[in-house]
Amino acid sequence: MTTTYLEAIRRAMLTEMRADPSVFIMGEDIANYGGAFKITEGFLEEFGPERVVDTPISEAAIVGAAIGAAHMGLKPICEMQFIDFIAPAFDMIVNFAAKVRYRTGVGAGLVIRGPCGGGARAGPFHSQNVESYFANVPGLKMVAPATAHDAMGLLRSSIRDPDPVLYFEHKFLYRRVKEDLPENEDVLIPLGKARTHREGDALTLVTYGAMVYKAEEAADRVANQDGVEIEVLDLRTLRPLDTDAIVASVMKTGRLLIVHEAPRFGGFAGEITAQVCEEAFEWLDAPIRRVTAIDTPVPYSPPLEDYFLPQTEDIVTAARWLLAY
Amino acid sequence: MTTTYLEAIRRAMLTEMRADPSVFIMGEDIANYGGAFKITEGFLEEFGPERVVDTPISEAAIVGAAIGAAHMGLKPICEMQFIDFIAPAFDMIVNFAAKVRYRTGVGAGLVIRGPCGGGARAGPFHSQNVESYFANVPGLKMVAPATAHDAMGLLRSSIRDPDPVLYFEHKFLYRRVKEDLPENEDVLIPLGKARTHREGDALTLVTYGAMVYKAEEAADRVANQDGVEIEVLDLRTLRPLDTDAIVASVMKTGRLLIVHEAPRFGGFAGEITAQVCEEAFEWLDAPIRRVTAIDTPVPYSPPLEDYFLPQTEDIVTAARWLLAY
Amino acid sequence: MFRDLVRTRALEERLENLLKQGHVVGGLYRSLGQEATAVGTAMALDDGDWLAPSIRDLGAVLVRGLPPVDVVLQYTARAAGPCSGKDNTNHYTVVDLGILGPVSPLGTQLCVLNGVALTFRNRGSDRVCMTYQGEGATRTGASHEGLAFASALRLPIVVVIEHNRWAFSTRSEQLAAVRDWADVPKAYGVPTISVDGNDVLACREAGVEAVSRARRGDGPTVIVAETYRMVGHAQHDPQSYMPAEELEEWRGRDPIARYERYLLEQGLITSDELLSIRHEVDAELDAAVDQALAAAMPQPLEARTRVYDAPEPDVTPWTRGPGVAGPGAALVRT
Amino acid sequence: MFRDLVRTRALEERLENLLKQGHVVGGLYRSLGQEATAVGTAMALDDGDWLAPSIRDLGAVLVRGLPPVDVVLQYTARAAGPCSGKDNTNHYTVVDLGILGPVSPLGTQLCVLNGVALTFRNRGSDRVCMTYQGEGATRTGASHEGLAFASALRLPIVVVIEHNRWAFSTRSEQLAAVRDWADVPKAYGVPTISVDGNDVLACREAGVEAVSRARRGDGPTVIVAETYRMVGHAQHDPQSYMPAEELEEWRGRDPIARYERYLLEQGLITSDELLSIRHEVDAELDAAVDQALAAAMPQPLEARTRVYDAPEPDVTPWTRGPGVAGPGAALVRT
Ligand SMILES: Cc1ncc(C[n+]2csc(CCOP(=O)(O)OP(=O)(O)O)c2C)c(N)n1
Ligand SMILES: Cc1ncc(C[n+]2csc(CCOP(=O)(O)OP(=O)(O)O)c2C)c(N)n1
Ligand SMILES: [Mg+2]
Ligand SMILES: [Mg+2]
Repeated sequence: MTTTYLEAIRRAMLTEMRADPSVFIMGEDIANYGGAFKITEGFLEEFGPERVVDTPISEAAIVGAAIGAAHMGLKPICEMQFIDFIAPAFDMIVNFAAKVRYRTGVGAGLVIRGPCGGGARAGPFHSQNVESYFANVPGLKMVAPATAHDAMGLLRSSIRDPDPVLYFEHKFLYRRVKEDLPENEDVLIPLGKARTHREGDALTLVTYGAMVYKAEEAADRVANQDGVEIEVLDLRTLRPLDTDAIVASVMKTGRLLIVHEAPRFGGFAGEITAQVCEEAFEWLDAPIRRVTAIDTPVPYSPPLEDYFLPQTEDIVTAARWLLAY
Repeated sequence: MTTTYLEAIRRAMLTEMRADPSVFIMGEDIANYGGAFKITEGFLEEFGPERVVDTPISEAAIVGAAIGAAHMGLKPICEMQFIDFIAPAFDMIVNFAAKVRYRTGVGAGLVIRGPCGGGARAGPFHSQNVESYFANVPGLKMVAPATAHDAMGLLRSSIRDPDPVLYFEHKFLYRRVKEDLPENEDVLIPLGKARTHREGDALTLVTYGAMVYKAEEAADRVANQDGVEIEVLDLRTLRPLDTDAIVASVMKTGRLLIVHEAPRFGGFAGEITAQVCEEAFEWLDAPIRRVTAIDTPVPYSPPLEDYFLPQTEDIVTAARWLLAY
Repeated sequence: MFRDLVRTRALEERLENLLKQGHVVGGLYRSLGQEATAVGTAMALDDGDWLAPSIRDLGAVLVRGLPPVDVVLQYTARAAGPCSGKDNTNHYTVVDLGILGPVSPLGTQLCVLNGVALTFRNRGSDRVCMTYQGEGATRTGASHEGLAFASALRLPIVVVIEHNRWAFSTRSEQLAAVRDWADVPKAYGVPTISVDGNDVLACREAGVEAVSRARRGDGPTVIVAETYRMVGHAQHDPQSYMPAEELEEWRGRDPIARYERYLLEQGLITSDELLSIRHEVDAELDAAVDQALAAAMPQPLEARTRVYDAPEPDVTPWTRGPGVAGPGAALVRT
Repeated sequence: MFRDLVRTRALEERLENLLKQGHVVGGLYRSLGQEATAVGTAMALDDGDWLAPSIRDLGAVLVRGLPPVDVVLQYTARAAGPCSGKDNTNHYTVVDLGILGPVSPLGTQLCVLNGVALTFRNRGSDRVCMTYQGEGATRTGASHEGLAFASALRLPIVVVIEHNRWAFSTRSEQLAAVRDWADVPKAYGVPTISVDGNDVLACREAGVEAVSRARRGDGPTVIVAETYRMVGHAQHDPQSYMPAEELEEWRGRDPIARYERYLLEQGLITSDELLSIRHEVDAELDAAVDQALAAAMPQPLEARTRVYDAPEPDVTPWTRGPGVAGPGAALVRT
């Protein structure tokens, strides 16, 4: 069955909610309306208002209620209308959800999910990638799928996970990514495992989210034009990070390029670089490089947003620089 | 005049408030009471309730009011009673203060300052280092002084800065650091410049905040016992980062150790590592290493907190490993 | 005032067309049916006062003097727009006109406007501030902190709650146990004025009363304007959840038709004069649209400017195409 | 109830001594003078109900059955304490007793308790939740979102606002224009009960009324308890800002002395019985202190456990002493 990325997210929630009555979802405009992106359309009818809860505009209250419900054994999913609106819940996530198991022994297995990312001409507040705001917060897990298959399998695992998971779905992929996903296939992908999106031996390109496709495009172009194969590793889970997979690939290729859509300074590439330096320094035949957005908010006007976002051409340039090193 | 780190912060504000009537301060319990750490004691009497403003317990409202006042040409200082309480203002800082100049052309020159850091047996919510929560947010500057001299000079520059500055004062240093600071000396230190705390040629140790003292202790021990000189670079400003100074030192020593008090994963060391990899890879004679807190919240009980925090012994071990590499 | 009501609606109609034609690329949130609230209350302000519009307050911004061409330049993401193409919808701050733009996260704008009001108070000025919030936005933590802060510090500020029955798809009754929104300000010791938000004269009157209080130094006032959102939340919203009878009922209370009737009945204006206002507005707005569409988009490199108050943008190597080589290119040890 | 009042005060006195002796290493926030609010209201709860104490609600926690020794273990940072030494003060969550601990950032606890109440509601249980907030904490965004959420969803929850006149050094009148704190819940369409917070019987009565509403499914209630903080904010606060006359006045309303008088006057108890209760409490608490001080501090390596629900803690090389070598040590290319 041809399934979009969006439909995969929807099906993951349907599957888990049908299988486990303790799974429920809260958010703004998710019940009556079916969500700003219509991901939960029909959920209210199937599961009733107790399990599909329209809330006031209050992200901290939503996440807070999820923590309490998780303490009681429920499995809450919180929808942020846009992931940018996770910011008003920052304190609740960082200081309550992330720390509560460590402090008290009582965990908070919950999922916070919402549309992230640019390319939709949606301006500074509907386009952000927020993973780095939470990267230094022990107690959280973070997921950023690129394919429909992964979106489904990782969301199901996230819902089952006993700890708080931030699940970033890239809105640019919602309807653009289409895959054949068997209707009844039990897709369940463990958190913390990267995926080799494209095999290669000349250079390791580590990325995640929507950038996987630009990386692939760049790798194909380099393969066609230069006859050299780039390995594209899709992290899928940002925390726990699959350091083993990254290190193994770098040991094979000797070169590392990291690509992410968030701005450069303080971005997630830093942590990857640090870990590779620690664990595979001797295998590096060239400096580790990163291609990222520039260090600004996400601008609105198309020429500006296009300049802001990393483009295939940038990746090709960086890859060639590394290959020639 | 012997001046503590705390007194230096106080004097910086006094100097700026006396010189410039547009400087004012807002916070909880700062006027009548003089602040939880008594940094603003006497300010109300000297400057009056218009410029020393006790507020309700509402960090978002405090930072918000500072943005508006900055738009009007005032120079606000916001005190967070503990820097941990910056979290409820996260949205206001990241989405309003940091982005407003870029979006609208109207800047928000303001300072948010408060006590950070561990070692005071204050538990998970009065001990955090929050710099990494903000590291991926273009538009912000971040300052973390280690000495009384720097605390004074950097705070004065932060107050004068036309952009939002997060100023992290380490509570462990408040009364422990004492320096001779001339009463009338015009200490004014530009943001964005690191300081060589201790010269050396065998290894570059990059750090900031309270860790400067543990780094120094470790360097002294290695010098005494191994006869090798470690260069300790105190970043002082985290953003803009003084990449030039770091790179210059690494080009001299060929080895880099980064030490910070925040947890390891997603910590600030990542960005430093990435920049050094990009700019001085060929000069590295050993992997870049980091000594940090462990990946947990800050625990309360003394044996736990001592284990959590990076200790001099850890730094010595890591330095020796690098030196022997 | 009639002219501003007409300008508001007509300008939004043009923006809607531009959206359909692909010239407006972000979202568009209309104030159809509730124009009187913004226009009427904003009339109460004087020179030097500040106004912080919410998403449905184009009318207030026009009253404050923002030229329609700036609005079109903004929505069409042009370099010459008030945000230079860097932000969308009504997110502009224009210091000369005393306009403080919102950000998307609801509620925070009030907190920021408090700082403007605080500056007035500290400088001994009698200028005042006015802002708008949907009833949905009042549920945010930031809105609460903002109103409590304004009340505690007795700031010269007027908050207009636009109770238009919907927060996106969510009915206000469904998601707040408050029956009368005029009760909300009681939690802050702030006086309330309830007003028919579709009666532009009543809105102006409420505005004048609230603004005078603030100007006298008597602190904040909340105006609760009862109105109705006559379209979906945004242009992409099919609004199927909105009951047809309710829409029909409120159509009968259309604020522009109503004020037009009043003006004619009172003999304050003739049909000819009304018509010529409409023609003038059309001409003004057509010209604005033409001018905006002829204006240039920003240059890509402009994306890098204005993050900090710095003369030169940061160089961000390795993110841009072939022209830019990383400094590392030169950093091979020799 | 008398016993719980006495236990609360006596236990806090012991904690104060332990602080002076250096056994309690973090902060200590006393409820001196306001013990009746927590003790009285908590009496209204039944088995299976949940309670979320604020910093000055030791009394409520003791009523719910937390053994005093656990309190001392917690404050002295022992491994056997309810937080295993990982957090301080009253930050413990004890599922078996239905106690949901706070975190330091004020206001958020109410939002979390909403989730417990939501679970009760969804499971068709008639269990209820009760929580406490200082009047200062009600100014936070989280508190507002929490109460609005509880009201919108009609959750079975009781919020006790402890109006003790101070938020740290800040007088409640100084920093909120609200005159009567009973007005606050009006913003949420939530009924209020005002009560003399130093009258333990009145507090219990208010608690019973509010709890019954919640149990019936009629949604949240706010109890505003008027009381007074008889000491500084924390043990490190010299409290010089507190007017002596006001303290004197409130000393006359001491809730324990008052209830003791009542019991004696009504002939409900004899002085001898009162004395023997005090002796029993002393014995209980002395034993608790001894037991706690004899207990072990946590092992350093325990710092690494329990971040996630994982059998093994993450290894964090290069942060710990000589014993632990980084994996990089082995990673030299051969
Ligand atoms: C903090 C936050 N959460 C969610 C949103 C998404 N959102 C935008 S407008 C809106 C509804 C606003 O309703 P209301 O405040 O009543 O204003 P109206 O649209 O009716 O004018 C929502 C949920 C947001 N902008 N900010
Ligand atoms: C968000 C936040 N900001 C600041 C603080 C610091 N703080 C701790 S207690 C307190 C005063 C609380 O007053 P109130 O809520 O009235 O409770 P009381 O101490 O009177 O019981 C403050 C400001 C905090 N804990 N959380
Ligand atoms: Mg509305
Ligand atoms: Mg209080």
